[in-house]
Amino acid sequence: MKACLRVCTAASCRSRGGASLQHSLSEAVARAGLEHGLRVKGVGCLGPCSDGPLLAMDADPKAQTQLYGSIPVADGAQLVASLMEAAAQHTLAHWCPAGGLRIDLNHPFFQLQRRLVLEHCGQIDPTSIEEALAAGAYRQLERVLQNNNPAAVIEQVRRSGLRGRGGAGYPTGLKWAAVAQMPGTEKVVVCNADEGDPGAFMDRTVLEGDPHTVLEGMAIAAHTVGASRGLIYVRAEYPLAIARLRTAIAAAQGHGWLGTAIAGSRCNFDVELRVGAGAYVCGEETALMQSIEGKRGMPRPRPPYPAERGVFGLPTLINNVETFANLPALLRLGLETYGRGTKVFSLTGHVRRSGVIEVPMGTSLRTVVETMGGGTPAGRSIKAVQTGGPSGGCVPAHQLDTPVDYESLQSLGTIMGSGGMVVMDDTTDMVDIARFFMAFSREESCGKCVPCRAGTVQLDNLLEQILDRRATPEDLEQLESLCRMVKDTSLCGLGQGAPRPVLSTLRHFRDDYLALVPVETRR
Amino acid sequence: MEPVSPTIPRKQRLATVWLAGCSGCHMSFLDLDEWLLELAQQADIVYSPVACDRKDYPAAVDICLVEGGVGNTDNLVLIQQVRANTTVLVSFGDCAVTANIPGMRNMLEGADPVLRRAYLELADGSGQRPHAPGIVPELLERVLPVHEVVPVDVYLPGCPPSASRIRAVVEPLLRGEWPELSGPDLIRFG
Amino acid sequence: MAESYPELEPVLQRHEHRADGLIEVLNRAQELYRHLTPPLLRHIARQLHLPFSRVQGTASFYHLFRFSPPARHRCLVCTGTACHVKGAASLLAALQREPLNTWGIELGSVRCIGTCSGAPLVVVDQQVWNQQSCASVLSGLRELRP
Amino acid sequence: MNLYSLRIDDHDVAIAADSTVLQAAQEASIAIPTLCFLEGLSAVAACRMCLVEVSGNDTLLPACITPVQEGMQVHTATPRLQDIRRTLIELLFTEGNHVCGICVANGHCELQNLAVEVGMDHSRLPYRFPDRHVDLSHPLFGMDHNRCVLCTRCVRVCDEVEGAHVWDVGWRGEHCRIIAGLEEPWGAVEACTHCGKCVEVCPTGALFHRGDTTDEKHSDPARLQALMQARQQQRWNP
Repeated sequence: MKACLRVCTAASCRSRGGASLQHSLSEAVARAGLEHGLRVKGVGCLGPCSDGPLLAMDADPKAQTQLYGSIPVADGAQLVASLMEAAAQHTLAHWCPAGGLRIDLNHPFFQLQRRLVLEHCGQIDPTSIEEALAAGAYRQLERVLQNNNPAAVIEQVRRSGLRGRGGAGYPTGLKWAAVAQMPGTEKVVVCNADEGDPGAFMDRTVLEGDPHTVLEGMAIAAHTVGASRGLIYVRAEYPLAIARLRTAIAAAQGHGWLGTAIAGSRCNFDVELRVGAGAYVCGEETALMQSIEGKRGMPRPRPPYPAERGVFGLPTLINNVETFANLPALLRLGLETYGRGTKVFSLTGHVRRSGVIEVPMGTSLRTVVETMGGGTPAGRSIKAVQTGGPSGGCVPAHQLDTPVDYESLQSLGTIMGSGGMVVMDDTTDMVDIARFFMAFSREESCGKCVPCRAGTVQLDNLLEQILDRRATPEDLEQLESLCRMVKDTSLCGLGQGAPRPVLSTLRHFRDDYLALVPVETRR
Repeated sequence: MEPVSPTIPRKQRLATVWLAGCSGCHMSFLDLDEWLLELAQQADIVYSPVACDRKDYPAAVDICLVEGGVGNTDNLVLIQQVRANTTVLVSFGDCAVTANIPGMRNMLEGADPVLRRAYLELADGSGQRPHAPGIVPELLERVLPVHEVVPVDVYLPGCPPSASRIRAVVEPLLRGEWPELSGPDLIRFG
Repeated sequence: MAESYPELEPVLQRHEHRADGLIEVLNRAQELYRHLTPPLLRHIARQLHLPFSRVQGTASFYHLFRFSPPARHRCLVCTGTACHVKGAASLLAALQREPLNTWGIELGSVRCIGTCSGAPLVVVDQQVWNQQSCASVLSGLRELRP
Repeated sequence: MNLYSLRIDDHDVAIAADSTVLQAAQEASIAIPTLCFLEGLSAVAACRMCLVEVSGNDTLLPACITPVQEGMQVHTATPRLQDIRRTLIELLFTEGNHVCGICVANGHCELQNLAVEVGMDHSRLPYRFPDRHVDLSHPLFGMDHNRCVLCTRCVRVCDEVEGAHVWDVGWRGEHCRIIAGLEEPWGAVEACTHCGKCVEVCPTGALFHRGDTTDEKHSDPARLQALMQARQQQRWNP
């Protein structure tokens, strides 16, 4: 028998014992002398995190890949023995590890995905550049370097309609063109890996599962805009992603995919890692650049845009992890096949199957939440789906047929954001949710501009008052007008977005507020 | 709230109230000097610590100037009575409008720390907490500006508001008109 | 008297004693010395040629830098969105009522570590404990080395 | 010199192309309220008082850093802007402990003047009464954090003009405060040259001369402009 066991060792499964499972399986295989027939490797995210720890089995010859969840991690030897027995009796197709469960790969959770960014995530060993190379890593970079036609790359990115996946959704092609236009040879490419939205872990998944695709995207961008210096700013809360990136950067340097004269071309590009220190606002690009320069992460007004004056005063291209990870796929597939592209979401909250999925742009929320995620557990109904984190809003259940794209979500008073999607069932109090996000923004405000620093505090206090049933209808009016004021006057996206969870719940769930505010209140 | 009708020929019923404040606003009121005589012709002073000996707040008051923040249980009871029995409530001076100096005790967060600080920590020798239930009113946890307790109709800031500023408010009110307050002479704090 | 911090030299050199290395240096310093003391911050300021207030201002901006020594164990309740909708706020409140500090445990919170399928979760000494209740956290914490 | 012409409220203005909207407004004698801005220091656009509306642009722009453009139509005092400015001032008043009646800067305070200008006769938002401290460790000056509006003029003047960088902003969000040195008593910070520029530019009574009592602090930010002119252009106006 020849087979490979892929154990998910990304952060979620790791917290459920994924790494020890990998270890005990490898040990059992070695002790049984099966290394040549049975390979055990750790991989990035396999998808349905709620069923972790996850294990995938690719059995030769050409048997369908199987996925198993909830694997008891204690006894690798027993698992291997039962597997060998099943192989000997040719019952592998029906085998399932004792105590675990078999996950149907024909379920829409898998079938409705389109994996471009996550194509190799969960397939390859993210610590091995050889596996990444065998899966096609750096091939698009090589092609771009050989063709040496940056204008054509920009044109292709522009025509693909690719927009920034970090939240703001700025057209990537325009950004690249702006940096490419800047004179001079000293330019910087920055990868924003400061994924701070609570309930969002798409970028962590990419970095832990396939870091080379991000490095390749950055290098393609660097060649295209004429940059030689790369920086990845990653949040400190992601220790595994940091470790995987360090390994990947060193390996790419060793194999000549980063450094001087990449792939024999005249392109020089190297990447340096910068680790944050716990500041959500550093996901905002101007704050992030300040932080890279070793300063307080305080946003500054634009213009000048980073393309003109960014890190160290140099023209800077700044994109997020998922945006860079789109590049190799886009260039490999070409415009037509790439189509509208995809979006990676992390699906969590009151949903049966939570995890990371990648779906075609324009898939409806209902498809994602109900068909793929299986709806809410235990007979409750969905009340809302929250997208866009602390700068986003809630989509009510009756509008779940909305396609997931930038414009549709915006018209509902929320935003696509970076891709966190939190499902809320009918037990959820939307005022409590609004308060949760306002408390978050209050805590994460950098304190530079007055409306955000002082306004979020007043808004948070007002929401507390409402939740405590101490508010009057006038307080509700004040909440709404102060929300608009903070949104209109704050200096950066954090403050401008902070009122959105309140405004969106006021719009779609006003009854939740009114229930807490007595109609006839005399102070 | 409808403005006081200018057509009523009867004398206006005017009150002034002193809550948590230093009485400086009332001193400033007395600085109106000879205009006070004019005022007496246009209005009956029906309740005031400086111009009337009445102990209970009367009914049907047209205009009331409230000095001071709301800092203890007596203040709280009185301001509720004032609101219930007054047509135009004027928040009179910075303590009423912002809690101002009495409000500085709010930084200590609560009545108990304030009493401890005042009577024990800062006492020379043997300090003692005053205790006279039913005689000395209890402190509220925080001193609040009047408008955070009851609705206010006119704001007259200043520490204290000058006599001319007080007149600029009272005069139009007596005529049944709303005062127009703007500019440094009329609305500056401090 | 200037104290010496030889272990900090490699990271200072990697950043060529440039100001932009400040956060990297602070991260490393905290890793080495567990928290940031005034002498340590003065040393870093001098090495990077920065005013003291600039170093203090930057260090105090970021949540992860600390100016007092950590307790033996740290229990962080995740207060991200997914954990919140599954009751993180009441979990944190319940734990706050326990005398954890007398067990040598520092209680805190963290805003989402991105493994939301385990909500509500806590992070104890960098280990993630999934689907926790107050009772399960307490029983787990009792097992910790005192 | 390249000139742009623009319209601000009802005035046509022609001004050098590298000017800001605020400069253009000053040229036309239109007063846009400012607080963190001070001629002679870098502009940070943090207080948001100088936000203006520009025709064809949905977002409000801070006049202090927005460059003029040819044909720009600027509105500086629409009802929307007036309400925003009043709310900003209310946010500042309720955020600190601004007790004007006992303040050294009473009568000469930019915050107090702005409250009059925006028509704030009371705050619609509740006062927060934060617990803040007073630093009287310096032999010549004092710092009362209760009166600080975090405009950062002191930080900037000490860094950009004096070069001592005694001050910085510490912590974040609502916990932000101006710090000296390693958050030490001001008097213990050796970097301080005792020049007093921070006191001079402070818009409120937060930084003051130790001997001053109520109403006695008279700041003169214009002295900074004279100083900068002397330094940069070697021009004095004795």
